[in-house]
Order: sequence, then C-alpha cells, then structure tokens
Amino acid sequence: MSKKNQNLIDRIAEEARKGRISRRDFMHYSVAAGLTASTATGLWTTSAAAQPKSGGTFRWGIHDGNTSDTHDPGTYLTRVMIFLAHTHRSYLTMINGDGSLGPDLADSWEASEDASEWTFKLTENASFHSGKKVTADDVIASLNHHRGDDTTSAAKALLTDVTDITKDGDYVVKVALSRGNADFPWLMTDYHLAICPANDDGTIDWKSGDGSGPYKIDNGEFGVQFSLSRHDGWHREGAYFDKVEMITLNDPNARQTALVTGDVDSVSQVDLKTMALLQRDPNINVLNVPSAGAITMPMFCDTAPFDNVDVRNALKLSIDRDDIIEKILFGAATKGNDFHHSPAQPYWPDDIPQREYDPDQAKSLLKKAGAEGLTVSISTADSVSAGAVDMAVLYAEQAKAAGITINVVREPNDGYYSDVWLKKPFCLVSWGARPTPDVMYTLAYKDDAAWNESHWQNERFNELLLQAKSELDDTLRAEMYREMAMLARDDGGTIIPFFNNFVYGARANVGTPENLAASWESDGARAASRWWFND
Amino acid sequence: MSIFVIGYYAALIAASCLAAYYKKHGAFMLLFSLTLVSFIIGIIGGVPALRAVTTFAGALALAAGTSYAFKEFLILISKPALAKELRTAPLTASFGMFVIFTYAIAAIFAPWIAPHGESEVISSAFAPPDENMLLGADQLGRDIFSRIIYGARNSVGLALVATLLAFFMGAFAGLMAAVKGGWFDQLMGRLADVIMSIPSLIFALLMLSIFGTNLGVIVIVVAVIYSPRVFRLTRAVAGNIVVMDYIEAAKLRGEGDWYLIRREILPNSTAPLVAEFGLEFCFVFLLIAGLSFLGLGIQPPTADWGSMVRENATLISFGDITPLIPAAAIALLTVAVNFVVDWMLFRSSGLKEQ
Amino acid sequence: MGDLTSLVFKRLGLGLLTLLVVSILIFFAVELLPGDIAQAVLGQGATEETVNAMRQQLGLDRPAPVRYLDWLAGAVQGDFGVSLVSGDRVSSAISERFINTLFLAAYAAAIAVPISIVLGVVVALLRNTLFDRVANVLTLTSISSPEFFLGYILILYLSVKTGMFPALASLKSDMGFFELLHRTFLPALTLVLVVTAHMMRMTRAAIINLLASPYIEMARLKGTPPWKVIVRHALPNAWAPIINVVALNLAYLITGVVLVEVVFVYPGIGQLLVDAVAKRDFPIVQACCLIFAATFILLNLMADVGAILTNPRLRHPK
Amino acid sequence: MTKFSDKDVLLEIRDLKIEGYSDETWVPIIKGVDLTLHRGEVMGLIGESGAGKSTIGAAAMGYARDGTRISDGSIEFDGMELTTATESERRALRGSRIAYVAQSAAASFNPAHKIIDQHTEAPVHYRIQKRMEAQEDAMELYERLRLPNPQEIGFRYPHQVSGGQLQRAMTAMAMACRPDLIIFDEPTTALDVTTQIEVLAAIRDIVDQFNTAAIYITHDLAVVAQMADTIKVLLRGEEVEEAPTEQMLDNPQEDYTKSLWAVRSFQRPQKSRPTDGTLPVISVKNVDAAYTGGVKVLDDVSFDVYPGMTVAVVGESGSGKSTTARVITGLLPPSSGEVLFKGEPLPPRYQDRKRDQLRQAQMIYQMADTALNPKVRINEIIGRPAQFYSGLRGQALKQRVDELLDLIELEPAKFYNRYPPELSGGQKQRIGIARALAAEPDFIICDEVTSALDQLVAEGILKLLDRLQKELGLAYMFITHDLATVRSIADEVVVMQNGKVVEQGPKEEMFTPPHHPYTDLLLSSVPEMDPNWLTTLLEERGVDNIGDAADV
Repeated sequence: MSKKNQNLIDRIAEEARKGRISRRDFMHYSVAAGLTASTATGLWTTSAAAQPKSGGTFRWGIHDGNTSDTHDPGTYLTRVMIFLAHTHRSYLTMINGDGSLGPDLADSWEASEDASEWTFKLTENASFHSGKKVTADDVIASLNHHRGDDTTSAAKALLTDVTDITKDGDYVVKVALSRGNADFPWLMTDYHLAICPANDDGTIDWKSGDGSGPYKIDNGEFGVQFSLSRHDGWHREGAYFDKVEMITLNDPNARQTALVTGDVDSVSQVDLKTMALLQRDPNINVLNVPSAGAITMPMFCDTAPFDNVDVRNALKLSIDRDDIIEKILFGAATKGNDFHHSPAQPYWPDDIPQREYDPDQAKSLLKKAGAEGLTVSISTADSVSAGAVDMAVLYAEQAKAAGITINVVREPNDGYYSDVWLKKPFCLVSWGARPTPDVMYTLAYKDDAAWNESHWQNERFNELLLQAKSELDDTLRAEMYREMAMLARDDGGTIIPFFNNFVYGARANVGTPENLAASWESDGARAASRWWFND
Repeated sequence: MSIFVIGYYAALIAASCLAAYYKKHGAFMLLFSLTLVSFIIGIIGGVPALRAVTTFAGALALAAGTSYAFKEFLILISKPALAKELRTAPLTASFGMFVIFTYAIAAIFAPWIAPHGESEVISSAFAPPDENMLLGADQLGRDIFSRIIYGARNSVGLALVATLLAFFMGAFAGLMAAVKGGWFDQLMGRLADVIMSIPSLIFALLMLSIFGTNLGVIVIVVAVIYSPRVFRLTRAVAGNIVVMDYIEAAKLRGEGDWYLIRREILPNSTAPLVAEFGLEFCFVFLLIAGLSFLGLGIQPPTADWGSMVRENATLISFGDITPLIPAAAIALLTVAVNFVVDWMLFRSSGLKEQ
Repeated sequence: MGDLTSLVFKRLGLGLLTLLVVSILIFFAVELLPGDIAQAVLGQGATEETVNAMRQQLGLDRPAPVRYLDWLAGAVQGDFGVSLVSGDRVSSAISERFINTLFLAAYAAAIAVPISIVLGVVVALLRNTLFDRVANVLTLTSISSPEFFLGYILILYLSVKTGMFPALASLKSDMGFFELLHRTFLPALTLVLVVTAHMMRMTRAAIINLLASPYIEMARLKGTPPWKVIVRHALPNAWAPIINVVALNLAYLITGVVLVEVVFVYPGIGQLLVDAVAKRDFPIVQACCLIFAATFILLNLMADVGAILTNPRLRHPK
Repeated sequence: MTKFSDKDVLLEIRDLKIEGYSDETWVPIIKGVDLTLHRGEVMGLIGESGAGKSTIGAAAMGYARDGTRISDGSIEFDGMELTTATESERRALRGSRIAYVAQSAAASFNPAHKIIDQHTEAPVHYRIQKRMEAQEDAMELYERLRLPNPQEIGFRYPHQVSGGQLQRAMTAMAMACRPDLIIFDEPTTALDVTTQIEVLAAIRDIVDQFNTAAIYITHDLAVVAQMADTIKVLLRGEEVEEAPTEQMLDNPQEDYTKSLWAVRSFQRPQKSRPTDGTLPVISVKNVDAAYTGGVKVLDDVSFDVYPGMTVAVVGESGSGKSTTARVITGLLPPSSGEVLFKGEPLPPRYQDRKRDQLRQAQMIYQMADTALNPKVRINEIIGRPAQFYSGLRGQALKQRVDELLDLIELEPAKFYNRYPPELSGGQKQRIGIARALAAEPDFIICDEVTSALDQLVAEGILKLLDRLQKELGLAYMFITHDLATVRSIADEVVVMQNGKVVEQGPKEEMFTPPHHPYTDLLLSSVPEMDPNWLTTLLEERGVDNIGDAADV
C-alpha cells in the first residue's frame, strides 16, 4: 500500500470518527485506496463514531417554488420541483457525492463501439409507491414523454439524437442514437428525465405524483409545502429520515430566519451576504460546494461592436473577477476563465492560464480595434441571480478603467428568458450545472445550437465537439476538451467571470456525508435520502 | 450606586418640584411619573436602562429644541401672514417641517453633500464605519451615507413627481366631475371604483411587468393607482363647494366650467387638497418602497431607499442595523410629512378644541 | 327599509359592472404581459417547437377576444375555468388559499378592530393630553413604516432574539387551533400594527369632529360627565365614518397583504396571484383579481349599509 | 325691581369678564357685566349678534364654551361661587339646578337617541328619579307643554318630530329636574312665526307654573316683551341699560336702545302698477315645478313684476318662495307653465339662455357668507360681471368697480383689494348687491336678504335697496318670511303656502282685512311690542287652535 493511500485511509477514518462521512462513501474511498471490502467494513465499525441513524422528520426549506408548479416532469422548472423529483422519483442514473456517475434504476450500462447504442440493465428491486414494479415499459414511456412532435417538454432538445428506444425483456432498455454520444448515461441524470409509471397507451401518469424514489408524497400543495414519508423497500441505500417536509421559502430573509430559529433543519440556499455571519452561529453548518453552475455574459459575435474579437477580449479583460467574487459572491465561487467547463466537471484542463483584470491591455486592444471609448449596454435582471444586477453595476465600474462605458439595463424579471436572452446582444445569463462539458458545449456553443447565446461560429471548435462526443478514450477526449477551452477562451463571445458555489445550510445536528454532490444545491438535490440526524 | 444614578434621580425630582412650584401640572405629571417609572426601569434594567432613558429623553429634547428653533427661524424669515400661521404650529409640526427641509436640502445638494459618488465603489463589501465612511459600506463597498443622501433625491423625487401627477389627474377629474355632474360624474366615479378595487400592489406589479420598470412607467402607474383617491376627495370637497351660492351666481352669470374650476372652486379647496397631498405622498412613497422591495423599483445603480432595504434585509436577523437606516429614513420622512399634514388638517378643519 | 333594499340592489348591480370592467382590464393586462404561459412554464428550456405545442394544447392560438368571451361565458355560470398550468379547477386551486387569507384577515381584524375603536375613544376622551400626543406620534410612526420593515423588526425581536413565536407562518393541515394562532401570530401582529393606527385615528377624528355639535354642548350642559359625552352622545353618531374606515382596512387585510405573505411565507391568495402572474396563468389571475375586487366592492357596500343602519334618520324614517 | 325682594336672589353676576381666543391672543368678549336674577324672575337679554348674550347665558351655568374663558368677576349661584368651584361641582349643577334650552332643538337633540331617553338622562344620572318614574314625568311635562300624543311622542327620534314640537320637548327636558334656573338661548329664532307663538306660549306657561327663574336670550324685542319681567340690553360685551319690561318699552333711556326701537319705523309709500301698458319685467305664468323624486313643490304659480316695483313673496319655510326664484333664474326648469321676460318667454334652463337674458335678471342671496367666494378679492367679485357682460378692461373696469362701491356706500380705496371674510355681515351683503348691480340688470331677486342681519344693519340694506330702485328703476322680487320687512318695502305682496299662491295684491290691500285665513294667521302671528300681545292673542284664538297651527 502506498504512502499516499495510507494517508488517505487515515483521513477517511478521521472523517468517519467525526461522523462526517457516510458508510457508503467510506467504503467507496477505502476500497479505492486499496483496502478489501471486508477490511474496510472492519475499519468503518471501529472508526465511525456517528454512523447515519434512522429517524426524525427532516424539514427542508427550499428557495424557489411556485404555486403553479406541476408534477409534469417535462415542465419541471423550480428548485422545489427538482428537489421533489429527486426525492419521490427515480432516474436511470445518478450523480454521486464525489461527482462520479452512479446507478439509480439502472444497475449497469454499456455502449456500442461508436457509442451510438446504449443498453441499460434495470434493477429488479425497484417499485413505485403504488406497489407496481418498475419495468422497461415505464422507462420507455417516461423517456418518450420528452420526444415527439407534440411534446411540451423542455427536455426535448436533450433527446433529439435518440432515434429509437426499445426493450429487451422487462429489465433491459436499449437506446439507439443517430450519432455517438459517450456521455449519454450522464444525460440520464437530467432532472426532467424522471421515471414515472406508464399508462397502457404508452403515455405516463405524472398527475398522481407516483414515483419510485426514496420518499412518497403524503400530501402537499404546490408553492407551499410537501410532506413525504419513507418508501420502504427503496432500491438504493440511504433514506434515513422517517419523514421529510419540503417547505417553499422564496424570501431569502425568511429562509435564513427559519434556519436560525430552527423552524427548518436545512435550507437550500443561504444569502451570500450573511454567509460569514451565519458561519459564526454554532448551531448552523454552512455548506459551501463548488459547482458547475455559472453566470455567463454572452455577446453577439455577429453584431457590432462584438463582431471584433479584440473588442470581445477587451471586455473580457476589463472585468475584475476577484473583486466580483469577493463582493458579489463573498468568496463563494471558482474563478472563471471564459470557457464553460468547470473544475466540478470531468476532463477539466487545469493548465490553461487564468485571464486576469488588465484594463491597460484592454485599452490597447480597443485601440487596435479602433473602438476607444467604447459604450455598450448590458441587460440584466434580479431573476437571473440574486447578485446579477449588482454584478453588472460593479462590472460597469471596473470597465471605466479601460475607458469602456457600460450602461446597466435592468430588465423586468418576468419574461427575461423569452424577451432578453438570445434577443439582446449583451446580457447576463444564469446556467445551472450540467454534468459534462459535452452537454454544456452542445447546448450553448455549438454553431447550430438553438441556444448559441453568443452566436459564436468556430469551425475547429465544432469539429472537435463532434469528435469528442463519440470518443470513448478518456485521454484523447481530455486533450480535445483542452483545445476547445482555449478556443472559447480566446475567440469565443462569452465572458464567464466565475462558477458559483452552492452555499446552503443545515442545523448542526444534521449529519452530512463528506462529499456533497455538485449537481444541485442540497447535496445534488438528494439531501433527503443522503443526510441524517446525529442525535 | 453610581453618581450617574444619583444625579439622574436628583435632576428628575428637582425638575418635578420646580414644575409643581410653578403650577405646571402637565410638566409635573410627566416628570414625576417618569421618576416613578424610572424606579421600575432601574430595578429591572439597571444603569444601562437608565442611561437609555436619558439618551432617549436627550434625543427627544434635542429634537424638540431643534424644532422650536427652526420654527422661530421660519417665523422670522417669513411674511407676517405666513408667520402668523406658523406660530400656531405645534412642535410636532415644526419637527416635521424641519425634517422635510433637511431632506429637501439633502436631495437638492446631494452631489455636494455626499462625500462619495452614488455608485462609486470605495472599499470592500460591508466595511465597518470609519472616518471616511460615516455609516460603513454596503454590499458592493459603496458608502452607505452617500447613497442615503442620493437616495433622498431619487426616492423622494420620484414619489414627488408621481404624487404631483396623481394629483393633477385626480384633482382635474374630480373638479370636472363636480362641475359637470351627470353622466361624466358617474363615469369617472365608476372608473375610480374599478381602479380602486384592484389592489394597488397587484396593479402596479401587472403594469410594471407589462411596460417595464423605467422611471416614466413607475411614475405613471403609481399616479394612476393613486389618482382615484385624489379624485374622490376632490369630488367630495368640490361637491361641497358647488352647492355654494357664489357658484350658483357664477353659473347664472353664464361662466364656463373652466372659469368655475379655476377661479371659484380651486382657491377654496386648496387646504384639504394640500393636506391630502401630504398623505398621498406618504402612501406613494411607501408603495414605491414596496415595489422596490419586490424588485420592481428604480434602476440600479441609482440609490433608492426601498431597494437598499431589500438588498440588505437579511442582515436584520443578525442585529445589523445597516438595512434599517434607509427604512428609518423612509419612516422618518413619512412621519414628518404626516406631522405637518396633521397640523394643516387641524387648521383647515377649524377644530378649536382646547 | 325599501330604500335600503333598492340601494343594495343598485350597488350590487354597479358592483357587477365594475367586476366586468375589471375582468376585461385584467384579461388584456395579462395578454399584454411579455412572454406567455408556454414560455413561462418552459422557462430557459423553451424552444419554438415546444412552445408552439403547448400553446396549441392550451388553446392559446385562438384570438384573445374569443378566449375572453369563452371565459366570460363560463364565469357567468359560475365556472371560472381551469388553471392553465396545473389543469386544476380554479375554484379548488384558490379556495384553500382564500380561506387562509380570510383566516389571517379575521385574526388580525379580531385584534385590531376592538383595540383601535377602544383606543380611539380613549384618545378622543383624553384629547390634547400627553397620552393623546404620544399615541398620535406612535400611530403616525406605525402608519409610516413600510410593512416589510415592521415584519422584519417583529421577526428580529419576537422570533430570532426571544424565540417566542415562529418566524415562518407555514401551515399544516393537522395543526390544532391554538397552534395555528401561535404560528400565525407574527403576520397577524404586523397587519394589526399596519391597520390599527389608521382606524384609531379615524375613530378619534370622527368623534372629535362631532364635539362641536350643538347636541354635544347640550349634553355637557345637562351635566353629563365627559366619558359619557363621548361614549353615549358622540360615538353613536360617529359610526358611519368609523365603519367606513374599518371596511376599508378589512379590504386591505384581504387584498393588500402580499408583502406580509412574502415576509412570513404565509400561503395566502396574494402569493398565489403573484405566482400566477409570473406564469401568465390567466384564469387564476382573473379569479384572484375578481375576488379582490368583489371583496372591495362588498365591504364598501357593507360599510354603506352599516352607515345607514346606524343612522337613526335613515333607520327610522318619518 | 319691586316685584322681587333682595333675599330671593338666585344668581348674582359681578363684573364678569370673558375672553375669547382668536388670532393667537385672548380678546375680551364680555367686558364687565353685572346681573342679578331673583327666584321666579324672567330676564330678557337682548342685543345684536356679537353682543355676548349667549356667552353670558353659558357663563351663568359656570360654562365657558371651547375657545373662551372666564377671566375675571364672580358668578354666584344660590350662594355657590362658580368661578372657583371645581369642574365636577359645576357639572353637578347643570341639568339639575340650571338647565339650558338651545336655539336649534333639531341640532341640539342627539339624533341617535329617542327623545325620552335624552329627557330622562339627567334625572336618572342625578338619581332624582328612577327611569320609569322619569318617563312618567316626561309624559306629564309633554302634556303640560301641549305636545300632541304626550304618551307616545317621547319614543320617537328627534328627526321624526317637527321643529316647534322639538323646541317644546327640549323645554320639557330642561324642566326634568325642576331646575331653579333655565337659560333660553334664542329658542324661537329658527321657527316660523306661526310656530313661534305656540312655543312662546308653552314656555311662558311652564315657567309660570313652576315659578322657575329664566334668562331669555333673544334679538327680537317683540318676543322678549312677551316673556320677560326685566330686560337687559347689551352692546359689544357691555351693558347698555336694564329696566322692567314696561318701563323699557315705554321709556328707553339710552340712545342705542332708542335706535333699536326705531328700526321698525322705516316705511316708504306704496307704488302702483304703471297704467301705460308697460309690460311686466317678469311674468310667471301658471308654473308647476317638481324636484327629482316627483314631489310637486310649485302648483300653478302666477304673478307679475312691473318695472320699478317691489313684489314681496311671503310664506313660511317650505311654501315654495325660493323654488319660485329658482324657476325664474332657470336653475329648476318648470314642469309646466313659463316665465316671460318683458313679454318674451325665457328658455326654461339657464344653460340655454343668452348672455343678455342672464344679465337682465340678477340675484342677491340670503347668506352673504356663502354668496361671496371667500378667496376672491372684492374688486374681482364686483368687476367680473362688468368684465363678463360689458367687456370692460383695465382702467375702465377699475372705474366701474369704484363707481359700484360708491353706489353701495363703501369707500372704494378701502375695500377694493379686500377679501370677503374681512368684512362685516352688512358690508358683505352690500357687496352682493354691488355684484348684482354690476350686470346692469332690470330685475333683481332678493332672497331673504335681511333675515341673517341684525336689525339696524338690515334697515340700512333696505334703505339702500330702496334708493337704488329709485335711482336705477329696478324691479325687485323680494322673498321673505318677515312681514315687517314686507310692510316697509313692498309695493305688492304675494302670499304663498304649500307651493300655491294663496293671495296676492297691492300691499295696502293685503294689510287691511278681510284676509285670506292663512294671510290672517300669518299677520296675526307677528309679535308686537305690546307686552300683552301674546296674552290677548291667545285669548282670541283659544288654546286648541294654536296646537293645530303649530303642527303645520
């Protein structure tokens, strides 16, 4: 056993003693560090002072809910629904706490050579809350819900490459793609793709709220709260709480007060301004997890003045990322480098030089482009993110040093994504975490993507994107992503100042695993099934 | 027992005795009951509580003194007719006038008074107060004090313009309705009913969502929301005037509606309208603050008290007073306006209760 | 009494007309809102195809006047349609929220109305004393403070610092009545602070306005003690303006509490309406606005009827 | 002062001074008045408005109205000094030993309570009687005051009872605790003459029956002559003179008193209609009119007004006098009939009349306070019609205004820039006249122009109007309820009752019998200076007859 591995085991054991690591994770890491499963089990029993305990009602304040939410997975939009989906429904695959891809309904999956056909083997233990077994029919109907001409699903674009979905017996599902996609199992974690019980006609029954997740809904009201209780016989490990209450708390102050006063056990988002103050409260743990989510500032590369790459780079140079991270995010972010690939995603290239605030160079670039004293307008709204307006204002202040005048236009919150995004040449956009760089680039940087928010057309980039998609060799893939990152950084039309962290909080008596998933807030939206009460 | 406590009670008792000696019953009751209450406060809260009482009383006395001095100042500089009116102003009203005056100065001379620029980032976020920044910095490191000064200009200016517009529309419609009567009166009345029956915040929300949140839209929407109230009041006031014989005389002379409104009705309805203006101003101010609170207010980085409260509201749970300052600025101004309005209503209603 | 009945019917008729105009206004306001329900529901994930598919499913491709008339035809039969987003009946979507709103309003009113009237009478009796002036300053301050400000202060002192009351007013179906009262105390108290001052000042003003009346002087010259002058001789004649302001404030308690709902996370109808506006869910917006407008109209009508019923001249005709 | 002995003194006021608060200072209202009242004595306090009559009346109860204070002197009631007594001691006297009857019973009864409940309030409060006893007693008093239905009337609300009856009910209420002293503060001023008699008689009887002392405050000499044993005349807060009634009437000492007496002597010769075929200026022809709601208020009214003549329209409130004026001016279009101006029919609505037609008929209002816009300067009030009709501008306009001010005997330099509230009642009324004259009309409607004024001032206005008529050849339609005014200024009289013209003709004819019964009732009800007038009249009419008349 290497020294490095021994250190790792010591650390894991220490974490286990403090009760900060789950048994599952403990086993996972120990085995990874070279122990056999039985040795690991022994070590767990000796070192874990506080292993997950069952029981209790988990009151969970969630920051984005709406009275007009529905159970339709195709129109999931708010955090409350996404979190609820991860609590009462199942997916084919799930993202583990350490960011790896793990099984949910599918026990295992494999691809054809060119990654254009995928086979998922389903677990035979899974059942819906109604008692019905989860079979291939349910999976096929659930995926088809997002396909076809008359679907109203927001996930339609995700599955456009799927040509056919077939079953091979009750527990095997085969998916045929029009072109290879090595990341297809990752796509299956998308929050829209929850598996619902199928009707006889091949549609799904989403209205009843039935699912095969760790908890079943007892009662609830959209935009207010949901009460759930444990689904005995859930097909995976976890679900320690007896009951879960998911409460919609849209007002940041109400959320925080509820956490401070103990009206809830955890909240899904903490106001960054008060993060530091909250950390001082001994009753509260602030959980700060780097994510792949980002605020982007796309410029239309085909619209003056952004059609000049020097202007674009000047604008990229005149933003002080550190200042923004400090003032807007209070440090809770990873510095961005103008390519949409975060350290929380696989294949992240760690050797690309960081772009820094350099108003002088920006000035000279502008001079070169003949655009000195540039004036542009940037559109933003509070609905983009809590600090989006402040951020734009701060950027405008910083850009003054480069002789750039930026007018901040606060747009109405309502309809921002229908009237501003993709319509105004320079705006702020909030992007949720996507599991892989491929998904992200395909969605918003591919030349013909519907959401190519910067109207960026780069031949080499698109070529690489297609190659990487079906490349099953990780090393080659990583190299391709590195080159794409450089292209986006130096030629692309999007400023990415930072990847924001997920900052959420829990009462001190709530036990959490060491690794918290970075796909969503609250441990990848799975706090209900992964956390527990310590006392 | 500290010297402070001894001095505290000695001063109170001596003042009570003096008041009693000079037969100032009100003052005596006030002072002596304060003495008695202080015993209880002192027992429960100890010296700090007594200090708080002293500070509070001192602040009150300072406010009263300032108001009194300001009133005398106004009396001296104004014309005899106005000075006579001013002499009737109670302390609360002169306090109100003083506050309004201060706000007006702050608003007009904001660029000169404020030590820093409105959106100038000068330090780190939430930097504590120092000699450079009176009240510390906000979430972007901008000077809160400067932003409050500029906020006076923006918030108060916006509310003022909106109220003026509401008044113009409401009063004009009300006067026309009172003079014309008949179907026009009915129509305007129904229209006012319709607007009033939709909750103001909802109405503003809808309209601002439709037309965007630029200043012009805010002013117009808020004016439309509040004009029915002005309309109703003007209609009622003018309704009392149009039955006067001098209106009948003017009508029988063959005067037109516009002359009736301008020369006969308007001069007689100014007092209640001005008082209403003050009240409306407060409501408009609070509505705009509420809109800003919901994120539909003035565009950033323009400083505005409502948004300043909203931006920092979460700090309240930690006992940080930063967000309370702009909120208190809102409250102080509305209180001040209400004080003045109260006095004016008292004057115009002719209540001479002693 | 015949006059009263005909007045009520006339006002109800006018009220219906007002509601009709409100419904037209709201319909076209929702139409004018940028974006539509399909875009709102699909959010960032909307593509043209899916948006069109959803529009077609919801019948949004028909011209606006047709949709309005369709809705109106249902509405006059008491059918306010189904929520475009969830497909639930509007009545069932709203009823629970509306009951919550009514509960909070009733709770606040049950505290505020008696307090403000009693205080108003006391202050009128002690007019121009120190007590009156202090009350005046305090009420003005509470009128002048933004609601959210009051709410936050109450949370700070009664919840965060002392922990006496929960800061969240979220409701559960299995709550006992007293737990319910305890849980909703802070929002109720905020509302009480907002409305009490107004009602109290109006009560005081209405009474003091009457003190110059000859019959008050007569009562004094009959040797009636001051409290009896106020309670027996002034108050009975001051009911009309008091009822009016009470009605106005009750209407406010039902229709104007969005901010308080936001601050305390109370599941009332205001929050529902704001959400529905965000989602462009026309039937819900329409129904909420009509409920608000009807509340306003009915309370105003009740105030007028109340004023008539407390006025002996109108109650006992010659 | 022979009737009452000194040991029976009930109320003794010495050197009373009262101040009122206005314009931030205390100004004296009563400047040292003495008053001695014996048990059973009725003293009349008489004087013009502003003389301080009511203030003294209230002070006799130890009561200072809001905004006034008793600054000096003593008020001794039955051995108790009221100025130094505590508020509760003074309050204990009110209602029980000193009672008050206010000018307007309609306003002074609380509209929210039944009459009898208000009646029993004081006796129950003072524990003089139980509630039921007090009610029994109230009914008895109602009967004595000759109220119809004494058992039932108390259970009505004030607005359900007529003004004359209310005034008697209020007298009964004052009597509830059998007080030693009652203050009557102009109790009949607001009533029509026919009703006034009834109330006067009732008050006199009950005061006699209980031998209650009373202070009777009024501005009407004839009324006080009927009621008082002693009369005290006041002028601007000071006593002018005091004497037993007969003596005062026969032989007033002071000039001021004499001038009061002399008011009633103005009279001018009656003119008769022109016989040369001149058309009447205004001719009202068979006019019917109704207000919205359909109640008919005018029924077939016809009369003519000839140039240069004064037609007085008399009648009690509700008789349709003012409505007739509204029909003529076009404010209320008649439902049938028409109004002719110099033979030409006038459009029924004023909006349809031409500017010149509007100019020809002007109006002077009863209440100068509401007739003049308080926020407009005198020069504009008067100048506007001249500017509006004749298009005068600048210097010409100023000259015209000066001329008009001269005409109404107000000094132009002094009044040109003033506002109405700075003027006295009589001056305001003159401005009203000037405004009418500014239009250069042929015909002026004078709507009760003197009834709100003190007698001396009214006299001046009447003389002015008379002079203007002579100088400018104006025709007046003089609406009034005061027969004395009619007697002094009218050429022709139209008597109206319930919207109908009862009788019309030249003044001399109208004032000489035989009359129409209603005219007779009106004429005979006007109080006369003779102290025995009321007694005689009551004997003539018989008590029952009066009760009916009062219920009209």
